[in-house]
Amino acid sequence: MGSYVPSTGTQREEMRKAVGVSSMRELFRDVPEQMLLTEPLHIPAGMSELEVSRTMTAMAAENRVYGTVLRGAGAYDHYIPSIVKYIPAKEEFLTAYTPYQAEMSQGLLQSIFEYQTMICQLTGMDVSNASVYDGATAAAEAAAMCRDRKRRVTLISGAAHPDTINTVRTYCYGTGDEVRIVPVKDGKTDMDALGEMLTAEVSGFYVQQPNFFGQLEDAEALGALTHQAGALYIMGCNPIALAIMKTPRACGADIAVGEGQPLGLPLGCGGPYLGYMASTEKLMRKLPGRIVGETTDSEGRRAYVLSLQAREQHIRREKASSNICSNEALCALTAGLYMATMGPDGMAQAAEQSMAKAHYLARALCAIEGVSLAYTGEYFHEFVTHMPRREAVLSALAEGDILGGLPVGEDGVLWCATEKVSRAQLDKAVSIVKEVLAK
Amino acid sequence: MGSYVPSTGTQREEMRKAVGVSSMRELFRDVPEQMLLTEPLHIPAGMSELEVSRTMTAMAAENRVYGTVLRGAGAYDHYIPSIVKYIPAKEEFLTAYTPYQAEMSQGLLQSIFEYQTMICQLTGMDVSNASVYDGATAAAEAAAMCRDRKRRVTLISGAAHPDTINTVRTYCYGTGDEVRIVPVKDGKTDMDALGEMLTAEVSGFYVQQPNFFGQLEDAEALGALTHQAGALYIMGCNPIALAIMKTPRACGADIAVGEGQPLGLPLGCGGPYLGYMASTEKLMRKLPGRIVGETTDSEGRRAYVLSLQAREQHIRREKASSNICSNEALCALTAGLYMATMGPDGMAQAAEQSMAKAHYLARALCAIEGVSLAYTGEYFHEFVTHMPRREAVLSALAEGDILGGLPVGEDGVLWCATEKVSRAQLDKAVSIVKEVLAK
Amino acid sequence: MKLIFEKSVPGRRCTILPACDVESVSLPDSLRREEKPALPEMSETDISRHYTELCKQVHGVNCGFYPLGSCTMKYNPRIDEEMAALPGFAGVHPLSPAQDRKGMQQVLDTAAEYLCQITGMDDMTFQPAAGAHGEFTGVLLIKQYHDARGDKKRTKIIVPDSAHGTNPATAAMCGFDVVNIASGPDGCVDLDALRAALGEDTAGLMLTNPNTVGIFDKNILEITRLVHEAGGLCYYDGANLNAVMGVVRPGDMGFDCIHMNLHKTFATPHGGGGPGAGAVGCKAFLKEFLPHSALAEEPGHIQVRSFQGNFLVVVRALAYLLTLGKEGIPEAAENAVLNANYLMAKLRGTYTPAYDRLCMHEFVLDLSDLKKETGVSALDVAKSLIDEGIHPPTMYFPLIVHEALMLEPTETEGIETLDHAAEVLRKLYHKAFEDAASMHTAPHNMPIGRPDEVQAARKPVLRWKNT
Amino acid sequence: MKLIFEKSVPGRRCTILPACDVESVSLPDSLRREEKPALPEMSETDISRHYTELCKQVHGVNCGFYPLGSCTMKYNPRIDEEMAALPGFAGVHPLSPAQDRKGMQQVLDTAAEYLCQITGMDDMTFQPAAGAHGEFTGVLLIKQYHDARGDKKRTKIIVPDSAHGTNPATAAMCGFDVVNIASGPDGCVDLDALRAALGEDTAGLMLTNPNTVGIFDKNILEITRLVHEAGGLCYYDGANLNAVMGVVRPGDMGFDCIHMNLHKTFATPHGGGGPGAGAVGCKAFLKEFLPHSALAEEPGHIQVRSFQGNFLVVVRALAYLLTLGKEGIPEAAENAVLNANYLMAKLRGTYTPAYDRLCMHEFVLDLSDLKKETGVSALDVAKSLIDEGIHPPTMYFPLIVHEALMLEPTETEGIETLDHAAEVLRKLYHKAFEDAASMHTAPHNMPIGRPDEVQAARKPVLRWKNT
Repeated sequence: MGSYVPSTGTQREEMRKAVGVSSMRELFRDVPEQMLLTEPLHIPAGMSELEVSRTMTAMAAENRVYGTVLRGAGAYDHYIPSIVKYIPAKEEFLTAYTPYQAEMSQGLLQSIFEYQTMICQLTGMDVSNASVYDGATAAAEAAAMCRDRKRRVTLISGAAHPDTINTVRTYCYGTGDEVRIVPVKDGKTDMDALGEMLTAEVSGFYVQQPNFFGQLEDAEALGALTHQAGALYIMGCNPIALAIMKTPRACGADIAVGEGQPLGLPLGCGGPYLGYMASTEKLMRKLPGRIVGETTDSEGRRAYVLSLQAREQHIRREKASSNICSNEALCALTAGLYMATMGPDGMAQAAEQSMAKAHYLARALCAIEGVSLAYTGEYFHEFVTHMPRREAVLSALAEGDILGGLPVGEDGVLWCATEKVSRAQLDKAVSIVKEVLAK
Repeated sequence: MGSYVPSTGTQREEMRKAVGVSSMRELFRDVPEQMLLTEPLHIPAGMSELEVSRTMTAMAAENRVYGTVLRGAGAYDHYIPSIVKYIPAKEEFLTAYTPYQAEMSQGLLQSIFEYQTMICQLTGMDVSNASVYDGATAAAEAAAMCRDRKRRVTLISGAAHPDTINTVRTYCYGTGDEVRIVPVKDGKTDMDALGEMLTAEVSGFYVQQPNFFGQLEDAEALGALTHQAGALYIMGCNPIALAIMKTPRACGADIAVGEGQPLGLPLGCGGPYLGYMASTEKLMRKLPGRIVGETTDSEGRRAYVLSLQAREQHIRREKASSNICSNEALCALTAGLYMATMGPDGMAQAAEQSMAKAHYLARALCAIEGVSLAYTGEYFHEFVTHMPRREAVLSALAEGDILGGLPVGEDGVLWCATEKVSRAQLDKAVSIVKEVLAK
Repeated sequence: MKLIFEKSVPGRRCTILPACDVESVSLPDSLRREEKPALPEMSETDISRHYTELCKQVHGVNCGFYPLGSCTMKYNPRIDEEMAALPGFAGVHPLSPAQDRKGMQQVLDTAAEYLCQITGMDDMTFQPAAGAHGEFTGVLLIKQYHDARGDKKRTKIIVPDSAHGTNPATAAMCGFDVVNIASGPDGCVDLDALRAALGEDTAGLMLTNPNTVGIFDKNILEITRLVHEAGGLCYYDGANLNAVMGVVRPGDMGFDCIHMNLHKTFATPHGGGGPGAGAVGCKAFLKEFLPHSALAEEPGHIQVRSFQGNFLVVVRALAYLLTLGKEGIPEAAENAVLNANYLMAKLRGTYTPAYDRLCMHEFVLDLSDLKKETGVSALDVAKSLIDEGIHPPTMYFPLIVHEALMLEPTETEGIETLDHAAEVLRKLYHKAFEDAASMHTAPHNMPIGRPDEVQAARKPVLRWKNT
Repeated sequence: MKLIFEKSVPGRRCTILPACDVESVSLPDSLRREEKPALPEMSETDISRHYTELCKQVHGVNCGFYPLGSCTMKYNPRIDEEMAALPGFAGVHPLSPAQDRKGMQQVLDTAAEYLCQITGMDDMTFQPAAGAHGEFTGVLLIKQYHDARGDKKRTKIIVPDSAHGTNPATAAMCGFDVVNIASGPDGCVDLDALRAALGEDTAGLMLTNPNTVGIFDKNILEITRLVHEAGGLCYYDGANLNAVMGVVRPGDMGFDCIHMNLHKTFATPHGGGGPGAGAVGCKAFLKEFLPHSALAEEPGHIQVRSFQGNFLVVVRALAYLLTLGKEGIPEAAENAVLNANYLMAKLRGTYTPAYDRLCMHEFVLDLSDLKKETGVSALDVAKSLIDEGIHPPTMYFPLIVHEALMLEPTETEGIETLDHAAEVLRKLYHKAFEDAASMHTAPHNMPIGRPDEVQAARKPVLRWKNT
């Protein structure tokens, strides 16, 4: 019933005549007769907008939105400023295609150039691309950047996000390259094991900071070790943490990547998210995907264009380093907008408060009999506890409108806190846990 | 804590020096010392955006949003197309002032010109203004338009909305004019009584169509009677009904007014709403408020301006017919957008379905023992029933996520149905009523 | 650009509603309209593009500088919009049972409490839909007060000649005769003129303070004392409250009632002309005269519109009030005054302030000399600003200043914006001597040049017709 | 216009977060960054105006005509945005327990079911984030299939020379050698060339049908039969699915797997380059090779990104699918084809179609003659369109046509838009003979003229630096 075709019956007739076909079906005369569908698709009849709204709203109501979210594990519930929700919905930004025509797209191009600059400021790196799909694919693309003819093995920390490990493995399966997982010791990358695994065939090593268990890695030492072996060093960093945390550049990273979702994107059942990628100037021409560059027009006015396209698939075809074409431009615009709205101080506030609240929660939970931290290292806004009666605890929290941490391992729970959670909400969560465990 | 002042401390110092005052307080040196506040306001400290969001969201959660609304009585729950919600939120439209500077406001002016035209199409009248506050003030302003030196008495049907009656009464209290209420008979304006009340001092008569009880008045006959007495005839019409109902013009109205809320505006706890006003060409220069007119610029290009300003308060001051200045421009834009999105057929569909559903509901309710229609006349999408155990019935409906009709009189309930309510929702409401009354 | 009607195509439509799921019912023939209304027939693509095109021909304060004097065009925060769109506010029927509207009452009560604190009043109504509507309500309080006391002789309202046009118009709508009194040379109330106007027939005084030339009337306590002494009441036109909120309170100046433009002082958007909200506050002795809603509450009160006013505008204003709080409110006022004085300081030496002294939140330039010397009028300068992307100031108001341009930058502008505006204005000043001709026909870079307003008024075309 | 960094003022800020309500904790010095990142410091007014200014320099399909060939720029409905913003979708954690995500599963299952019906496939994944990502996933299905059978000799993927650049790039990313085969004079697959390329080393074929010149390859059943006979699999590049959805199904053409660009065919917005969604469908025998998510499901599968893909894009696509339904889907395809043929018919006689015959949803013009006669290139015509408010067609693609302009109007354009575009294009054709010079430097009315791309590539400036 619904239709976005503006032409009326009369107009279609007029057009059909101008084209010179006797029916709409004749337009498909090139299609072999036996392939044409002879009966309607087995899907329901179209709906009016009111019905679509009813149907989809009913589906959304089958999902549960928690008042308090204490789960992270790759998707983080930070506060999104109102203006950050509003601006990317402007239909100029929303409904444009990739800015191939610079003259008609300066606004988009400039927004990406600004995003690239902010990613550089945040990571300390020299160059950023215009985004890739998410943090996991950013890691996989970074691993590909490191490989050369001789060095084909990628090392990845076992303390990275499982989705990241699996994605890197999949990309390497594609090219036929090998991935080796560096073991984890007390919740962090096993430095000794890494040292042994850094052979001459290793092209790069990827570590996540903070890692999947929330632990802060000794990133500088890992980097030094990697470089000693002649391999490149890739860090996957939480961008909120970067507001206060040592930059990947300062830790020696050659490539910095990460999941940009915390920068103003909603949880959204997992996507769209945003992969950010930045590198040293040396690796600039190996960066995959779109990059916006500044130049001038014939009158000397500052202008922005899609640059360094010689690397890309539409020019290089099978010789391109990546096939990426569409990226997450609107998410990059959103992330840039988020960073501008928060500013350096607001970002630091978000980071510090997330960290403070996670530590508050950890202390309070660990004061309960039977609950203790699984690892001893420094952590940012996530941590793992041993948790007796885990299922009962998480169910009780859910009843209290709280999404508890993610079950990991045999008796572990991976908790997360952000600036969005108030002390009162944390106290409530703790008292629920206490109550369950007191039973 | 929250602030929208961009100046930093350093900048304020710089500005203060340029101005040549020694402190911020010195800026207020004209204010007599004893009046200056010496302690902070007794209101809470400012909040960050996150806290404001939390606080206001908590207040909103104290209101109840019903899945099914069967109450109208001046505020109608029609379906609002998605694009109608989106476009008026564009900050160009949203944050502009009255379009005094035509060259910088053609978009706004054109949108109002289009709205005026649509109101004329809908009502059959010659001219529309750019809106007044709501339906009740539109009625009051219309009554004022009718008065001249000799004719100072306004008649208003007792079957009009009580808020309208009270507002007209208040405006007349202001000018010292008299209002007389025409009695109601079987839910409609008492034609005989009207005939008697139409004396030589009567300036105008206002009738609401459909009236407060949902009944359709014999509007043509009322108009003829009014005109016979030399008075002007004002009709207050539901704009959705007008998609299918005889126009005020065809009923002989000199002025057509009404509440524009059904044209795409949310219930919103009662406002902002929209008063529309249209009249015959003869009364054009008596129409209050802004009116947009078409003209040309020096190059002959079509242009729109605020026109006929000689009637308005900023020119006429105490001789102006109304003091209205700000109106409901954005609501007028929304209403125009709604009418364009629905189109003539969509508007008719909304009207016909609302009517059909109200009749379906009425039939089903009246099939229940003890429930019957209070009035016998034709009705559009509202009707009054006698309802035993009224409070129990409405409570049971509320428990079922249904806002039942409005209690009126001793045992009456004023019901309303719109196209937004499905048959299943109506059936559920009826079965709840049945169940309560069966007990 | 084309009108929406000129883009309409017979038979084209959006598909918004489903087929009817109950038996259809027809209006009797005598009540049916003969032909369907000639509304536009559009696809959603058409609609989207049409309104996007329109919106590109509009300048809002969130898009650029808008120093429109007396209109307090401050930045309209996004969070306020988000809050007003919450289903718990936007989706609630005004006549749902009170227990279903507790949040609505909280909003109204909280906003009333804060605004009473800010104005020094004791009670507040949010029923008036706009500033002028608030004036109407406020003056009706005065009328009811005298009427209730049986004091029938008070038929006059005093209004300074510098007042907004709404003041005298309002007094007239309330059945009062208007007594205009001339301003003194400093733009303030001439006490002698006031004394001369006061008498047994004085119902009240309507006053803006700071006044419309941007000056705080030092004699305010004397003024209100004189009015009260004569048995009248004092009405405060809150249009300029942004200059003094949190610094000094109208209630402490001696005013008995006040309206506020929530859409100016409290940052709710103007929407191209409305909706606004004209909250009215009063001292305790006037409380009984505040308007009520016929259906929702007890009868016997005045009522100025349906239900309880432009509620969603109050939501926005409350979000703003919560944000600023006790420190933010005076901070806003101080910076509004600082910004106005800074901009005036930057222009002094080029332009002539109508009153060359410290101003409050706005100031008036007098361009008579420039006009005499170059022929370039205040209008020409205003129209030339349009080409520079700056919304013109208020022109030719107040009436007591000739060739007036009235600038109100508000506190939400940064120094860069003020510096830029000053630079542009100075540039135009010099251009007036060099190329007056091009300024007479400005603007040049907009979709239209100056429209012919005389033609518009003489041969009114107020609607599109299919020709 | 200024960069956001050039508008930054030290110390300026928005007030988004409250003070911390728990004890603060510090990072150990060894982990702290030395100085804070040099991000912009802005007020909300600054931010609002900056992005509004930016947005005025962007052209989206909802704002105007965008006939960008191979990109299917159809109108993006507003209701789809409203549905994607519902808290029940936007506010849900991807790793919340399955019973809390039943609605999410319903969306994925329903969309999968409908898309399987439309494509003739048996199963579907929504993990790929974009078209090229879908190709990658699809070709990995082929790779896994051969690997699982121990068939190690299949190292080659056949790709026509008219293919999108992503096809060969994808094959390479999956470790295959690319065999390019030349197209026939009609732009279709040359069956002899295909036969010559096929062999024991053939892993599969990647094909778009209709192809990139907008023609449906009549021999499609023979093509897929030949590939299957040689032991390879057939991959359908769904970029052009809009031409045939509901009319003919890739599954019935003999394809084994397919990707779809939900952000083209199913009306989800492109967002200036993304996010898209590249759903991949396959026949039942490939189902076991579809990607999974490491955390959410059983391990041992490939995974192409985190979680379950760009879910909110799938929400939009499902809203669109529900709207169109079984009649609307073929109606869209038919009208896309009708519009393309109509526009081509309007241009024939002025411009030269590269293939002068009935086209599908897009067509290619060959401007070689115009260039020879006037010096005006496809690029010049494209850039001149910008000044007319029309987004240029795809230029210089496919590579097999010289001076190519590839136009795809889509079904959401009305005849008025097509007539207007044809008129503009004809006008430009004639202008090429009269004023070629001005076309060489077009556009003239935009914020910038043609940018120097060579300089951009030679001396890359990829970020702002405070100088």
